[in-house]
Amino acid sequence: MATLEHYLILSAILFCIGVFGLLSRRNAVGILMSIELMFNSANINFVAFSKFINPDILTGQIFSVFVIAIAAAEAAVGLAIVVLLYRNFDIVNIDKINFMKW
Amino acid sequence: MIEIPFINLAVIYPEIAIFTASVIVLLVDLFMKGEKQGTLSTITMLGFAAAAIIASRQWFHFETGFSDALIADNFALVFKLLFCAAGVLTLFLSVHYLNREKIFRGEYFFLILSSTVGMMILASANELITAFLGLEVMSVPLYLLAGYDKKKLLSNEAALKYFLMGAFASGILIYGIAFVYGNLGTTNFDEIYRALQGKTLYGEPLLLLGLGLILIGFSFKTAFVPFHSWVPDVYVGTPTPATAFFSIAPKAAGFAILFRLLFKAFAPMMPDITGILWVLAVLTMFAGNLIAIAQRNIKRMLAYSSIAHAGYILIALTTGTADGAKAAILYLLAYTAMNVGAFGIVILLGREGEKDLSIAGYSGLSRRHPIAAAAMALFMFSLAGIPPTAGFIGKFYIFRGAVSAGFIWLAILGVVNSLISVYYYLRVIVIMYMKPEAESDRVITYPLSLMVAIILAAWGTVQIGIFPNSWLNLVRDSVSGFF
Amino acid sequence: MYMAIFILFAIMSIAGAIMVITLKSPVSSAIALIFVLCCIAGLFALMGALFMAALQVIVYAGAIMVLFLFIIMLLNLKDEILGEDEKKVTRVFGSILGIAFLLEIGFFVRRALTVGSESLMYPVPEQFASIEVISTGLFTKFLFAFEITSVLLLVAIIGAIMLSKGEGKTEY
Amino acid sequence: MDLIDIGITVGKVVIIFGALMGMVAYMTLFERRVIAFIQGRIGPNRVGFQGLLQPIADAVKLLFKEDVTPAGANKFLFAIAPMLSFIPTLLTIAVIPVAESSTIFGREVDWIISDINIGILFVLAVTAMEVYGIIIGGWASNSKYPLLGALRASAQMISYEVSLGLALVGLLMVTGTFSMTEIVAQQSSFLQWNIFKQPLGFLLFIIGAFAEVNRIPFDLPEAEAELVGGYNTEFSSMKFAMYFMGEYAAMISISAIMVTLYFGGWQGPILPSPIWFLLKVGAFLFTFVWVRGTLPRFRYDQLMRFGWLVLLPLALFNIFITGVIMVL
Amino acid sequence: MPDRFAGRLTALEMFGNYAYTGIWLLIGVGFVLVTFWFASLIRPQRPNPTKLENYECGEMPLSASYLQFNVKYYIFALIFVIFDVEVVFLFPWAVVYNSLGLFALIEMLVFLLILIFGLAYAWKKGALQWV
Repeated sequence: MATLEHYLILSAILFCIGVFGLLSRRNAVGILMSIELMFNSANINFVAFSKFINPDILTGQIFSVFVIAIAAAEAAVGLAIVVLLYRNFDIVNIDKINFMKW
Repeated sequence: MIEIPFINLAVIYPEIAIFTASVIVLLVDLFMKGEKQGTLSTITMLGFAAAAIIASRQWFHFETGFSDALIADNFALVFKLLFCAAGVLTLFLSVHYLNREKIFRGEYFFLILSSTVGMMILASANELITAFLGLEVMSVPLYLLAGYDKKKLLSNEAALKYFLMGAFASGILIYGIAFVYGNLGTTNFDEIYRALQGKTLYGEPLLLLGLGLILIGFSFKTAFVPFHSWVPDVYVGTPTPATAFFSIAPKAAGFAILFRLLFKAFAPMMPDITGILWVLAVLTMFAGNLIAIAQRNIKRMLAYSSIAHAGYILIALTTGTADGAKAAILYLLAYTAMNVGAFGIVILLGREGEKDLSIAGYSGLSRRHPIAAAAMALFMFSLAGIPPTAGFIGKFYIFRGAVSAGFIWLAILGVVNSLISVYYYLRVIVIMYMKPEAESDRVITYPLSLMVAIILAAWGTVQIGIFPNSWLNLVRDSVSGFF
Repeated sequence: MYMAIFILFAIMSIAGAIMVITLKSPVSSAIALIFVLCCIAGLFALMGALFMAALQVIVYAGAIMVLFLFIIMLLNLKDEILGEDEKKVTRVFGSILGIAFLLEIGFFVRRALTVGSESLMYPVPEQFASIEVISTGLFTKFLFAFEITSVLLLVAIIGAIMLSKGEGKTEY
Repeated sequence: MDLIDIGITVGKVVIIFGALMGMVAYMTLFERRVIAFIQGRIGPNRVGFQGLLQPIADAVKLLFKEDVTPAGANKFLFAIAPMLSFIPTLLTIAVIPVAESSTIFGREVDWIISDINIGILFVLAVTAMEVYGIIIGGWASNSKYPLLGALRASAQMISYEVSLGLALVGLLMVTGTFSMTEIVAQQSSFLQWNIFKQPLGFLLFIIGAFAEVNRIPFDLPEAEAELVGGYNTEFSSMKFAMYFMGEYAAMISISAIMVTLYFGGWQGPILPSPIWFLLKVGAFLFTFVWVRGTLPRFRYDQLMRFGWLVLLPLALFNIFITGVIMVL
Repeated sequence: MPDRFAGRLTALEMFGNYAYTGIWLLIGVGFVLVTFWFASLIRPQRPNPTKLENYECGEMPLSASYLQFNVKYYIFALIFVIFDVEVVFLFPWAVVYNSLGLFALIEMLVFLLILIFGLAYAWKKGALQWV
């Protein structure tokens, strides 16, 4: 039987991969996809918790509905910004932007 | 038949007012022909005014509603008033600037207003998911505001940077919320408080992880060191009035939710995380102040100074007492006034295309533009915390709160930081008053709206500095019912 | 059997996620992400959260990823050159974070072994899969969150159009 | 669960799958003959009696065709794209009850592959995935016309997917369940068909359905005159056949869905239930062909404007009206 | 007899109808793969450079095939995403509509009204015109 821990570990691994992708990808779309992975791992957590902790009220699932809505809004806005940068300045890779400047 | 919940719309009257204004702005912008800037800014102003009036009339009402997801206690209301003030001041800063840079669009007001809706929700959220949604409603317009100047590379980059950092922070935050939910089975602050009784943070690894991630998430949004790397570039790239807004309102909102989260929901855990907050506060102050010294660009300097000021407020957060919360609110009020003023002068002295932002360019300003120089000097004094200005009063109460709560070292480090900050704030004044005039074809006009903003800011700075009593009463009332 | 299906989905989603962050071609990586999202939907279904599974596929895999693919094609994103020195700092940072999270995973594994694998396995009530329960919560207890979502979506739609629209009337 | 059950299950799957494939095959012939009739031609009538063996001949021809993968195409994606177009369509069939449940070897057999209680959501989820077969196919070809065709097709499909979903919301308000079997059970008599409760909803749904399966008047993605062949220009042999089968299977499955949701499913007097089901589906398939023979093609800007500014508000209006009527 | 299958068939018992969906999916994939495999056995395979060229009405392809396309596509996809989210909120709403009644109607009217402003904005800004 898969238990809560299994789901949590899976989501943690996905979250790790997302964080790593965020730091290692160079184009903004790739980074955005990594962020989607992070959101998804949170979703797995919510659903798993709602199943294993309080299965009769399902708040966890409701939260993940909101998370998906937020992810949609963020993706829309983020991609609009990417389009903007590309149209005006032909930039998609973030290392063209100096991220670590102090 | 499902039972219909008790809603109590009164909790969100200010939000409704602001949101209605934003929708009207949107529709007027869409369907009105010809010159509409005046109309739009009037509507925006009315929206803020209406929200502020509603909020002030709810003082001591302690409304709750929407299944306890929202609460409109004085603490929330004072922040709502602060957002309205920040919004109005930003509006005054913007009108002239938008014309000068030729980037006026109706969406600007819409974004400011909808961002304010998010902040208000954040201030009165009593539940993690509502807070998260409020945070998103606040942040998404801010990303867009950062990229508002579409033709400018810096602005575009700022938007991307802000967005990526913000989305990353949201990801971390929601992951943390998931763990808190998983451990406690609830996200309501009151229920969290109840569920936490008899638990220790270090005995609950999931909770520790969740709270840690939530703190990291909010640290990104409020730009605590080491989660601040986005701040300088975003602040520089964003149109200046929006930068002023960024440095005040979202920060205040972030602190509002942090206070509610740490002082109310996670109050039983507060002793366990004081150490972390202590370190964050010290790092934030030192990094902000030390790096600010090296800056040559006034916007960049103000960006780092805003990080440092967040550090001072973190001291108040670390104390975990009512005095700390009061001092933080007072400081935020003072910071609103003086920072808007400083940015107002920056806009006043700037020229089309965001030129003339180097600090060295202000040399000899006192001779040609004595009023602007004097106002700038006032705001710099206040930011440095020199009496009798608002900044001094704010810092004084923060440090006093820290000392009385037993955080003597923290207070000392705070004072040390104030002294460091004096150096770079005073440098601006020295350059303005002592240095010979630079070769400059700078022509300054004094647009009415901008002057109103600066005068209001100066009034606030002086008022809080010299007559702090009424303000102290305000902040005392604002935490009543909170502790 | 349940465990076998779980492991199957888990391995597929992890492999897919690794592909998302390592594949050079953005289109391939987006398709890998679609695959991951579908696997996660499968996991939701496995947990009995059918509505979530459907939602995941409809919105995430079926709408958001279309947007991603459109953008990738619109911008004609080239293959990415990974593994250059320019992002060394972030790579190190990423590895540290990765290790930290792996430690966290190890912690969970240990806890999984000590707590015992059956202890958290409540019998799933009949209504777990029921959409009515979700709807009831969504439209009563979390009513405000639901309404504010529309504000968020409104802001997103307006902001995105504002940013991506050209300056002229017809220029797109 | 024993051998008989397994046998029944296998038999059910084989029958439904076989029937679907047969319908796909003969749908092509049916369409060609009907179109020919509408246009005053004869159509294929040489292979077998009245051309009845024509589909088989077509299949054999396609099997023997060389499979060309254009240079520069992404081989893997090029290979899976046709599958991605065909399999989602196939999946929708799984949740449609095709006949009354009957008793075989003393066991109750439901004539539905999987009777899940979120049938409608499942259909929508699978429909949402259909777009990828087209996008990926067009992109992987590494060629201009397919890419343009794919983008057009996907933009069109997503535009009408919203209206399709909203049309179903109206239906859901009336039925209150996502389960296909329950929806069929609710429409036990002619007057209880959902078409009478949701006339506007059905109209919206059928328009959306035409757009979803890229049929005339919404067949711009394949507009021969403008885009050569649309997204499947570069595909040949079985890959092309797979797209083709996908399109016809989509037509059949969407007809079956319409029958199930709005026209009482397999229910009907006197005749056995599978016959009723086939008759109703056949009527819809005929409509598809008939419309193709009659209507001209939309212009692309008209298509998009119609989708967003007419269908979407109408669908919202439908929900509003349904809501008001139900409250009253 | 049942014993031999007991271990193997628990999935069907456990997930009931959902397992059938999986089986149906496997059958579909299997069918496609078998067809492809069979076709690859009997069909000729004689590629040459001309044959492998992209189809461009018989002409030689002139430019790279990945042309830039209209931002319009993005805007439609964007509006689609937002309204798709709206649709998935409508589904659970529709299911409980009968038990919540007028209250649900008002809730959803507010929600839809807010989003319709977005649609109006898109329309007025010309984002929905395909020219």
